[in-house]
Parts: sequence; C-alpha cells; structure tokens
Amino acid sequence: MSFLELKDLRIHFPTDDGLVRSVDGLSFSLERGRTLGIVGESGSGKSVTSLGILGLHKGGRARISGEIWLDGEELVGASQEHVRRLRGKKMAMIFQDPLSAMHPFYTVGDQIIEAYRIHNDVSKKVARKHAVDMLGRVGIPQPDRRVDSYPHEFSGGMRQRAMIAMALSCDPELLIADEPTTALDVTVQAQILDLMRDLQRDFDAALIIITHDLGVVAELSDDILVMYGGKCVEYGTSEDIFERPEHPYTWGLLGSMPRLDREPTERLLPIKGSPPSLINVPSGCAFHPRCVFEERTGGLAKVEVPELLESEGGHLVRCHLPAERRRAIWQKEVKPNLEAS
Amino acid sequence: MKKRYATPAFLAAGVALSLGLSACGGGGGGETKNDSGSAAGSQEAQANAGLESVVNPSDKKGGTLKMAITEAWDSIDPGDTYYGLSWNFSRIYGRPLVTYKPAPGQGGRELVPDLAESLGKSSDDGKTWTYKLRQGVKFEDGTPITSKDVKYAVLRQLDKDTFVNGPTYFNDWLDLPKDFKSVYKTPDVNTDSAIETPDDQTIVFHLKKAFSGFDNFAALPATVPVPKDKDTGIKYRQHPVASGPYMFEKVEEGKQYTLVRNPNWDQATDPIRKALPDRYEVSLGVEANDLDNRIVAGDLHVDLAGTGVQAAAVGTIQADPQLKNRTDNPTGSRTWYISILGDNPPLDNVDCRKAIIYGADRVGLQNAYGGQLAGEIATGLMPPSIGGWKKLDLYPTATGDVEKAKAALQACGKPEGFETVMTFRSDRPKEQAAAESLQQALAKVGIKLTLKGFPTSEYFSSYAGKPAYTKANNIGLATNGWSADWNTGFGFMSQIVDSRVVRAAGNYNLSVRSDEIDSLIDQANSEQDKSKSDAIWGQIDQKVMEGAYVLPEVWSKGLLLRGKGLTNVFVSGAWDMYDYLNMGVE
Amino acid sequence: MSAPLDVSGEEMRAEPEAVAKAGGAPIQGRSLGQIAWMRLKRDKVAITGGLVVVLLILVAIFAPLLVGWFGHPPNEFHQEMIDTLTMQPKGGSGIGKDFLFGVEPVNGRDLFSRVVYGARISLLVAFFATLLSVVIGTVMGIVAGYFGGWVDTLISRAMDIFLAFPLLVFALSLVGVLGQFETQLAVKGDTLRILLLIFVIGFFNWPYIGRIIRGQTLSLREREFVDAARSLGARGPYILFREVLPNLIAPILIYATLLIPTNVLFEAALSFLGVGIQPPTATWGGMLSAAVKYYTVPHFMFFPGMAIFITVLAFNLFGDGLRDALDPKSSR
Amino acid sequence: MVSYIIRRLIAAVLMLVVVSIVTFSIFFVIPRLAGVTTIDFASRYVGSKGASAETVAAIADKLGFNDPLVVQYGRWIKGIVLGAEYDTGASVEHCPAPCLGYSFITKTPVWPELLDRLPVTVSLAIGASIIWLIAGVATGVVSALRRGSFFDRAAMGVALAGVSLPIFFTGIICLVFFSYRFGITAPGGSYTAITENPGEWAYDLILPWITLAFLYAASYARLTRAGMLETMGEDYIRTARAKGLPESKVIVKHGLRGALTPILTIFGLDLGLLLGGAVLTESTFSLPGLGKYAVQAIQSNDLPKIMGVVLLVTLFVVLANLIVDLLYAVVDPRVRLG
Repeated sequence: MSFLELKDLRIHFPTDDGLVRSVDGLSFSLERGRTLGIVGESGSGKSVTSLGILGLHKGGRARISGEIWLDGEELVGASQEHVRRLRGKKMAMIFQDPLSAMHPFYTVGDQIIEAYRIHNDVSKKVARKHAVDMLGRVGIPQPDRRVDSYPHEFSGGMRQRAMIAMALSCDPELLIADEPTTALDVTVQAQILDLMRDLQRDFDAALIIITHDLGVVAELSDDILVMYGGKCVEYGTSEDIFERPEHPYTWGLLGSMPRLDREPTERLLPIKGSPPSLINVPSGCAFHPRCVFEERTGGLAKVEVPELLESEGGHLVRCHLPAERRRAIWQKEVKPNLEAS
Repeated sequence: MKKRYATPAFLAAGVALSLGLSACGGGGGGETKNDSGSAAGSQEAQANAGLESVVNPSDKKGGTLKMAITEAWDSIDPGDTYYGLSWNFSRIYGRPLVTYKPAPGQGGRELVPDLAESLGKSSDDGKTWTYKLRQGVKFEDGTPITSKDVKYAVLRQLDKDTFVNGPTYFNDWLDLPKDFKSVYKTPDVNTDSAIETPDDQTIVFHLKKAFSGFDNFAALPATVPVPKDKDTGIKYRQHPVASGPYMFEKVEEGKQYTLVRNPNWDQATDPIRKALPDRYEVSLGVEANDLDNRIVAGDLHVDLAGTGVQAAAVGTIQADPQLKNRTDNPTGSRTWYISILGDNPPLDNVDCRKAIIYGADRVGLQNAYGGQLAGEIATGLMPPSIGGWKKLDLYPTATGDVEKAKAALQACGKPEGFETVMTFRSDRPKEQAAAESLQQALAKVGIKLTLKGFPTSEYFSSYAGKPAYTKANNIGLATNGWSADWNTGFGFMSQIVDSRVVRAAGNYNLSVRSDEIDSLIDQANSEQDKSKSDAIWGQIDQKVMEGAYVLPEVWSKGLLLRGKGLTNVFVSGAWDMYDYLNMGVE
Repeated sequence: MSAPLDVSGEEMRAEPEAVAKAGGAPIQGRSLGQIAWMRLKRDKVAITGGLVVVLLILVAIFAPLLVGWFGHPPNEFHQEMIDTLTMQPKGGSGIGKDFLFGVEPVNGRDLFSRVVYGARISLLVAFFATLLSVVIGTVMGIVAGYFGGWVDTLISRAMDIFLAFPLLVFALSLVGVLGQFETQLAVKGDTLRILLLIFVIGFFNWPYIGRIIRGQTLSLREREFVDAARSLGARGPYILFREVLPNLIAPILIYATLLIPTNVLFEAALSFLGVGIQPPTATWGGMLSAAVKYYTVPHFMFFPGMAIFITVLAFNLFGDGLRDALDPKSSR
Repeated sequence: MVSYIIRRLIAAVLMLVVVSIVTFSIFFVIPRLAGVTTIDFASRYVGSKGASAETVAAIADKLGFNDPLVVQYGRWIKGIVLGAEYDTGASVEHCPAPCLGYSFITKTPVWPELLDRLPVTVSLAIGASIIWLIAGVATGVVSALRRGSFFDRAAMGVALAGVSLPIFFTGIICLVFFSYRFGITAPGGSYTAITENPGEWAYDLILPWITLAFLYAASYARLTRAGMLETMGEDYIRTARAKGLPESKVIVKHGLRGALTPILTIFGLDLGLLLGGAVLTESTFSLPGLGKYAVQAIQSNDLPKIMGVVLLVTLFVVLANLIVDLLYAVVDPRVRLG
C-alpha cells in the first residue's frame, strides 16, 4: 500500500438547504517524495478533501465515509485525539490566504514556536532558535529580527513563506498546499513554487498541491487529479493531462490556463456557465450543462452518470464519449486551437 | 444586624397573591376579625388609644430612640424650617419662648411657657408683647442664654434670601426700621423699634398693628435662641447650638442626625420636658415601604414625617388585629382641596363654580386620598381642629348630585356644560387620582376637564400659583392643600383666603378673591377676645364656601403606627402627629 | 439599556465553498429576498415573534373594540370593586370574568383595558421614534460614509458626542423642559406629549444606526458598481440614493426591527420615571411605577410588566430571525 | 502614542465643553425661550410657603439669573477651573475648584455631594460588571462551542428574555420576593460604605448587583457567543487546528483572544455609562447614587446639580472611551495609535 491512499472518500454536509455532497467518492494514492496536483474550480470539493485528510471537519456536521490510509493508518475511523497528534507532525497544511490564516494577535515567531512545541518537548529558547532557522530556510531576510514581527507587517510573499515555515517546522511527511499562490502576484508565485519544490526535495515529503490553475501544477506535479462537482473526472500523470487530456472539462481548464505568451483574459474554449450546485447536482454527467460536446453523447450525458474508467496506462477519465472519440476531438478540434494561439 | 429583621408577618398576605395571582385573601376584608394572633404578647393598648390618652406612660430614662423619614426635610436650623414635624422635633434641642403643651388631643393645642417664664404680656392693645426669660438656661457650651440671643435669632431669620424656608410672620408684623435689611448686610442698624431687650431676661416685641395671637408667633422655632458668635448663616444648619435637653452629636445632611444629652440643660429650668432617652438617631432617605416594615418589626420607633403609613401597609395592617391595635388615626389640621379659579369665564360666575362642587364625587375624592382612614370628607376649607370651626352643610357630600349640578349650570347660563383645565402635582399620585376622579364625575354633568400635571418644585412658582399662567391657559381648577401653622383661624387661613397677599408668582391663595372676606380677616386679627376672633374665622370659612371659591376634598388623616417599646406615646393636637417632646423607649 | 445587537448561527462557516452553493447559486435563480423569506419561514421562533408583533399591533389598533367586548373604558372608575378601608381591590385583585386582569387599587379602573390601551402609546412612540432615528441615522450615515473627509469627521464627532450623553437623564430633562412650550404650541395634551417622546427618543438613538450605516457605506463606496456608476458620470446624490441606498435596505431593516424594542423599553422607562403622557391616559411604565406603592397587590405590577416583556421579547425574536435570514454573516 | 493620547484628551475636553453647553442651553436657554422668567427660576427655590416678591427678586439677583446667559455660563466654567465664592449670609465661602456650582436648595456645593454619591454608583457598577462579565462570557463561550445543543438553546432563550426585561420590573419583583417576603436580602434604599462594613456593603448591594448583572449578562452572553462563533470560523483557527493544537488551547488561546476584543469595547462603554449612574437601577432600589441624584435634581429642578451630574457622567463615558481605545491597541497589534 502506498504512503497516502484514499478509497471512495465521501464528505457530505447536511444543511438547511439540503445535503451538500462536497466530495463524492474520491480515490487516489500518493507516495513519499511525489507530488499530486488536485485541480478544479472553486466548489469542486478539493479543499474539502484536503481538510478531510487532516480531519479538520469538526463538530459532526460533516458526514465522512470511505477510507483514508496514511502510512498504513486508517484516519477516518481514528480518534480525534489520535488524528490531532498526527496533524502538524506527520501531515501539515499550507493555506490559501496567509493573512487570514495566521493569527493577527501573535507574532509570526510565536506561531511557529507554538507549532513546533506542540510536537517537540523543547524549551522556548530552543523552539525560538528553530523558528529563526525555519524562517531563514524559507528565505526570509534577517529572520532573527522578523521572527518578532506580526503577520500584518509582512508582505504577501513573506507571509506565505512564513506559513510554509510553520507548516514545515515539524518536518511533516505529508504536505498539503491549498492554493498556495493564488493570493500572490505572478512573480512571487514563481518564487514560492520554486521554494516548495526545493523544500519537498529536502524533506522528501509527499506533496499535494490544490489549485484551480493548471499552470501552477504544470511543472510541480507528478500526477494530476481533475475534480468536478465533488467527483474525480480525470486522473493521470502530469504528462497524461497535458499531452493527452481526454475530458472536455480538462480541455476547458487547459484553454483557460494563463500562459506568458497569451493574454490571461482571452479564452479559446471558455467553460460557459458556473459550477453546479452540490445540493441538486445536474442529472447524469454533472458537467453536461456546460459541456460543448454534450450532444455527441446522444443525450446519454443527461440521464446517466458516467463511470470513471481507465482509458490507458492508469489514465482515468469520467466521460460518456468513447475513448477514441475523445482522442480524436482532442487531436482534431481542441489541440490545434490551443497551439494556434 | 439592622436589616435582617424577621419577615413582617403581614406581608404573607400580599405574597400569597404574588404566587399565582389567585383571587381572595389578603389586602381587602377590612374588618376581618382574627383573634388567634392577638395572643402573642402585643401591647394591650387598642387602636386610637393615643388620640386622647398617653400610651405606655413611663418616666424611665435611657435607651436610644430611633426615628426615620423618607426624605430630608428643609432644615434643622430653627430659623429656616417650615415643616410641622420639624417644629415638633426641633423642641428636643431648641427652646422657643413658648410652646405647645405636651398633652394628648385638645390639650396639645394649649400654649405653655418654655424659655419664657410665662405667656406673653400684651400692652398697647396688642401691639406690644413682652416676655421674661427663665433664669439659668444655658446653651450646650454652657454660656447662659439671654434675651439678646432670642432677639438675634428672630432678626437673623428675617433674611429670607438666606433663610428661604421659614415663615414670614415676623417680617410681616414686626415694626422694623426702613433701613434694616438683615443682620448680615446691615448689622449696625438699631432695631429697638421692632425688638427691645431692656435686660438679659426681658424681650419686648413691637408690631405694626395689633395682633391678639402673638403667642403663636412666640411658639415658632424662630424664637429658639441662637448665639451670634456661633451663627454661620445657612451653614448654621450643620450644627444648631442646643438650648434644649439634647444636642447634635453628628449631622450628616440627607443621611443621619444623632443627638445626645446636653450636659448644660437643667431639668430645674424646664417644667415641660421629661428628656427620657439617652440618645436620638434619625435616619433620612429611608425607602418608604421599608420604613413601615421596620416600624412593624420594631427596628424603628417613629416615622418622623407623622403623615401615616404607605398604601401597601394600610391593607395589611387592616388584616392583622395586633397591628391594628398599634395604630392611631388622627384627623390633621390639613385640608386637601381644589381651588376654583374665577379668573377665566365661565368660572367667574358663582353658579358655574357651584356646579363643580355639586357635580364632584366627594367619596371618590376621599378614596383618591386613601379612603376613610386617610381623610374625612371636608365640608369646609377649615379643618375641625381649628378654633372657631363649625360644621357647614352647604353642599352634599355624597357621590355627586347631578340634578343640583345641572341646575347650577342652568343658573350660570351653561346648561350643556363647559370645558376647563385642572392642574395637579405630577409627583403626587393622590392628587393625580383625585384629579382623575373629578374628571370622571364632572363628565357626567357635561363639564370636560383636561388634566395637567406639573412638578411640585414649580407648581406654585411657575404654574398654578402664577396668575399670568392660569389666565393664559384657561386653568379653572387647581389641586391645592394647606395645613395650619398652628390651630387658629389665623394660623390656617391667613395665607390662603386673603386676596391682598396675591403676588405675581408663588401664590397659595389661588382663587379666593373677596373684599368681604378680607375685611373680616382684619376684624379677626384685631379682635382681642380669642373666642370672638375664632367665631369670625368660622364665618370666613362659611363665606369661602358660599362663594364656591374652593372645592374641599378631605381633612387629612394619617394611619400612624406606634413603634414597639415606645413609652409616653400620644398624638398632640398641635401637630396631629405623635408628640416628640417626651417620648421614651423601654 | 439597549439590548446589544449580536450575530447568531450563520451557516456552514467552516466550508466556505459549500456555503457558496448552499446560499442559492444563480443556477437555482433564487433572489436574495426569496432566500431570506425561505430562511425566515423555516425559523419557527422568529415567525412566532413576528406573529406576536402583528397581534400586538392589532390589539393596539382595535383597542376600543377589544375593550368594548372584554372590558370597561380604561378611565372609568369602579369604586364598588374597592375596599374603602384599604383602598385595595376587594378580594385582593378583582380578577374575574368582568375584569380579566383585575382592577387598579384606589379607583378600581379595569387593568385589562388599561394594559390594552397602554399598547397604543407604547407601540406608537416606539415605531415613530425608531422611524425618526432610522431616517436621521441613515442620511447621516450615508453622507458621512460616502463623502468622507471633513463631512465624515464632523458627523462622526457628532455621533460620539451623542453616544457620550447620559441618554435617560437628558431625555428626562428634555421632556420636562420642552413641556414648558405648551402655551406657545398649537398641539396640546397627549398629542404634544407623544410627539415630545417620539422626538426625544428618536433624536437620541440615531447615532447607533448612523454608525452602522456609515460603516456599510464606507465598504459599499469601494464596490465596482459604484465605481461603474461614477465612471458613467453619475453625480453624488444619484449614486447615493440609486446605487448605495438599495444595498443598505437589509441592514436598515434589521437594525430598525431591533431598535423598536429598545425604544419600547425607553418609553416605558420614561413613563416609569414619571415624565411623558399625562394621566389618566394609560402607559405601561406609568402603571408600573404606580404599582410599586401597591406591591402587596402584585397583579397590578404583573400585567403591565408582562406586557412590556412580551412586546420587547417578540420584537427581539423577530428582529434576530430577520437578521439571520437577511445576512447570515452579520456581526456588529 | 503619546501624541495620540494628548490629541484624544484634547478631543475629550472639547466634547465635555460641547456637552456642558448643550446641558446649559437645555436648562437655562430653552426655558427662557418658553417664557420662563428669571423670577420663576428664583421662586423655585423659595420655601414651601413662599416669600415676598422682593425676596424672590433678591434671590434671582443673588443667583445671577439676571446676568446675560453667556456670563452665567462663563461663571460656571470659571468655577470649575478656578473655584467660586458663595454667600452663606453670615460670610462668603470659597468653593474650591472643581466647583460645579452651589445648590441653593440643599445649601451645599455640588462637587462634594457628587463625590459623596460616587462610591455608591461605583460599587454598584463594578460589582455588577464583574458578575455579568464572568457569567455572560462563560455562558456565551459554552453556547458557542455546544452550538445548537440544549444548553445553547436554553441559555440563549434566557439571555433573550433577559435583554427583554425592563430592570425596573425585575428589580421590583426581586425586592418584593427576596427582601420583603423572605427577608434574605436588604430592602430597597439600604447602602453601607465598604469602608464601614464590607459584609453589610455586599449584603446591601447583592440584589441590585444580580438584577443589573442579569440584564447585561444576557446581552454579553449573546455577544460572546456571536463573537466566538465568528472567530472559531476564522482561517487562523483552522490553521491552529492544522498545527495539531489541542482543542482547549485552540479555544482559549486563539478563539477567545479574538472573540473578546470587540467585547472589550462594548464593556468599556457600558461601564462608562453605568458609572454615570444606573438611573433606573438606582431609582428602583432607591440607592443614593449618581443616577438617583440626577433624577432628584431634575425633579427638584436643581440646576447646578443637574449641570454637575451630567458633566461628570459624560466625563466617565469619555474616559471609558479613551481607555478602551488604548487597551485595544495593546490587545490588537494591528491597531496602531498615532
């Protein structure tokens, strides 16, 4: 069994307005030292998944079923306390908006020290020194001075670095980065991504990068998982997704992927409409209301939910269109447009 | 432990209700007999025992007499006070020239010499009054009291913009030199034309015009001697110098007064005082209901105000025979009445005024003031305790006579009635209730009242007592009340029926405008024979009613509660409250 | 004395994405109003509160009818119900089919009808005082928030000063002092007193709303649609009242609803302290203060007291529900 | 920081001036407009059975009612800064600064009287606030954490009832029961200075404390709950949990800290207003504090007293504001003063 393994994970929230199926039968696995990119629009359930893995859905309001195996331990059934001990030590998380994710009333140092001392029985002095090291390691200038400043006194990039430092303070084996760069501007994004790549190498951790932007995961990920409406619609190696994408939704994402040689605003295959309601998911294929090729399924998409099937070499796709049709469409219709630009 | 007294049994009644407001039981029932209670060693004295006799007579000295009152009264400075309770109480530390005999009922209205050896000797047909002081009377500091001290006391309190509270009799009657302003502003002016002190024991008063009742002036606290060198103007109230058997130990304004024995008071110089307790404690600003409860429980001896218990207590006292036995229900020399102002038509017409008196529900008004225990339906302005009083029977005193009222309206040419405004003191619930009652009653005869309440502090100065205002606002009726300074026609009536005392603002005579009455007043004052002058006052009372200048409501009564362990308790006819001069504690 | 406004149960905060969905995505095409109504309907407590409020209003409006059916005129004396010795109701309270709430001591007036009529004054004053506060507060708030600069400073200072005032003490004195104008004024009696109360209460409460609106406006000012309007050359007033105001409806509605009960208490307090409407007109606060002297006949204080309590509670319940419905994430 | 405080203090003083002017106008200017004459003013002070017109005029003069209003106001301010003189008849007494005037009714300078009433109000306010802070915040936190539980619903129900009850109603009921019926608490109107007898002091005040605290505890419970719910939803709480912080720590160190800061503000203002006299509470329990004082002053139309008490009350509120702002800066590093 691999280091991290999800089997048919379901996370549902009963709300006054109905049952929200944020994650609906998700499975994947990940090895140490490897990187998985989970891609999807907001609301596709990726963040919920990550929180699920860390066991952060508190207060019984989330209904979680399925299995999460971390290094041979099952987490879904495990006690709150047990999972708590793993959190931060064995698995750590980097959050989207570092400003709101750090406590405004405590200095960056304090927050790192706190994180460190939960899992390591050391004196404040030692912990502080460690914090300074970490800050230095994530590339914050004069860490010994900055350690005492408050989050709001940091720049966006610095803050994110600090977040990373905090996450890595107990060198976790699983690191989940939820939209680590969305809050940052392009140049800083690059730096942060590089940083994360280097760090992952040093720490030999398993890394999950969650983003709505294929561009982010392009150079980082070994595998990529595309989520839509709480379900996995396409799952394969980075190469599979970028070279031989088979799901219309993925094509959409590729099309809307910002590239230096293109105006970020213009889209070739725009994804019309907006993500589905997770309460009353569209019948059949959740994507069909927005799918350009929907009619080519002969109405099947409207009525039947497609299976997640292997197309070739572990490359999984959830689509009613036959594999060869899909490849044909990609080759003849989609790909050329993408390159033409 | 002052406050942790046993729960007043009588409260159970009220609370029985508060636990799930079922009907029946408690409060009402009036005469409910329940002898089971009367066993437990309560006083054998019956209700109203204190009206005509002394309850628990005793000469036993010692103990602390605890008094309390809800609001501080104007002042303990004898020269600056105008409350009956204060005139009564002040005698334990101050000795006026003459005072009222400490005796129950009628006896209490009799004047007896106090600081003076005898009552005043009048000469010059009542324009000059002479008193001789007793020998050997001393202030608390041991300095002997001379007639100079009395003269100074009387003169100092003439300064009314310093001592705003006291009465103005001496200002109005003494034959003062024109250039005299006040003992402070014009200390060197010779005032012998007003008061002479030929020697240390003699003092002679000279009046502008004859006045037969001067001894009543001499009984005012204003004649309590004040040592000039100790006089600090209005700050004198912080420690009035004692001439009586008790002196102030501590004065906490608005909080507490404590008095202890005055070492320099000599029983030999004082035939009327027993001076029984060793100590007096007077607490001020006690919450009203709490005050009653504490008297019931025995933590307090006397409600200094002497106006009777609160409404809440009345009901419960009625329900408890033991408590009832501890009560006295005297009729005071105070009349609650409604002035009927003739300034605005149609009330300038005597018949329209009469219509109001006929239409009024006299029982309703009595109830408004607290019912038969709190007031006796008044047939005239002058209360029965006043010399020369005679029962008048000019108007019905039932629940209102619609026919007579309508007839009167016919007579004044307003057959279908009229509208007018009635004022009352908004911070006085009883006056409000009375106004509401009258409004209801007069509505039946077509007279529409609009009620307007004003705070007491401005009632006479800015509203009801200010003709400019009453004329401008069509004020036809004004709630009013008056109590005698002393129980003579003059003491009660002079301020409220003499149209010549009317001024721009701050009037108390709101409605009586009659030359006939004015001239009768002059007759009465100059009349040397007391009984004759009394008769004239009775006549004045009748005239007032004939002119329908006022609608008398009630002669006030109070349900007084005798404190546990009090000795020498009796109601003085002078104040119609317990006489504070000779009370003691067991 | 004001009951501070609070936040309560906002949905699913831990799962922002889910909320985005739960809170009606455009796909379902539900307008915010509809959603609010949906939520409100689901909130049993709030609905109950709302119903009670409606009931109270009806009671106030149809007071004469009610009294006609179940009681006696509010100012009519019933001495026959009173024990002339104690001046207290015969049998303690006089409660019965004739006098549902019993009678007042001394004059035996029907407590039921007095409580019913009390509702009129109480609600009338509360409503219009609130209206006054809302109008002043909204205008001031918008102007301050929108124009900023010295205007803002000026208005904000004004609010600070108002908030620093000892409200009750001022209201107390003002009602008294302004009463002295009666001679000059056209309106008299109860009408004048009611207007006076409305003015005093409303006038002192506007800063609370003003502050909120100001804050809201500040944030709105930066929103795109305002910029858009501005870029299209719309002038200040237009933007204020066509673009900004509509977006303030929700908060205004909420705080208005929550201000009413505060004002009910305020009015009661004033009449309890003896200023306000002239007798014999019945007010709840007035009855309470009268009842203190008669604490041994507890029904006298019980009914007016409960009337105040129920009214205020009902408004609070409804107001809370409305807030939760209109904007789940509201916070002061 | 220092400059900030100075600026704030100046602002505070200005505020006091404005308030004093407003107060002054309410009691001296408006009545004049309403046609109340200086004579009327004076005759309010004349004793129960009046005095001659000359006397009244003399008093009006003596009290300076005839001077131009500006002069009167100026004199009053001057008194506060430099002190003032008043005439006792026998002598002229000096009333040292801050002389808030001299009451012609009780024949006493106002300032000492206020100082005399202050302890009562302070005792009431402090005592009550401690109770309600503990009770309210605790309830609020528990409710927030057990959101939707029976406790939560019950507590919030009671709280809502609490904020909906007029204190002069609850107060009377408590008095009737606990004091008059069972005699276990002090009756209305009792107050013993803490210096005199701490036991009695507490015994006398316990009922007012609880009644008052109940009202506030209710609203504070609601506030705390709301605050907690909001904070516990913040990202940084999620972060704290993600670190593996034990829940207890998450709540106390990260949750409460964030939730209580806004409450601090409100508390400051409430306390400030309360110190200015819990008018209703003091009237209900007839406690001789600033609030009752104010009401009595108004009823007896004792202008110097009204002016004095209003000014003092405002002072409290202003100071409370200032202190809160300073505290806030300490608690929340994002707030920078200056």
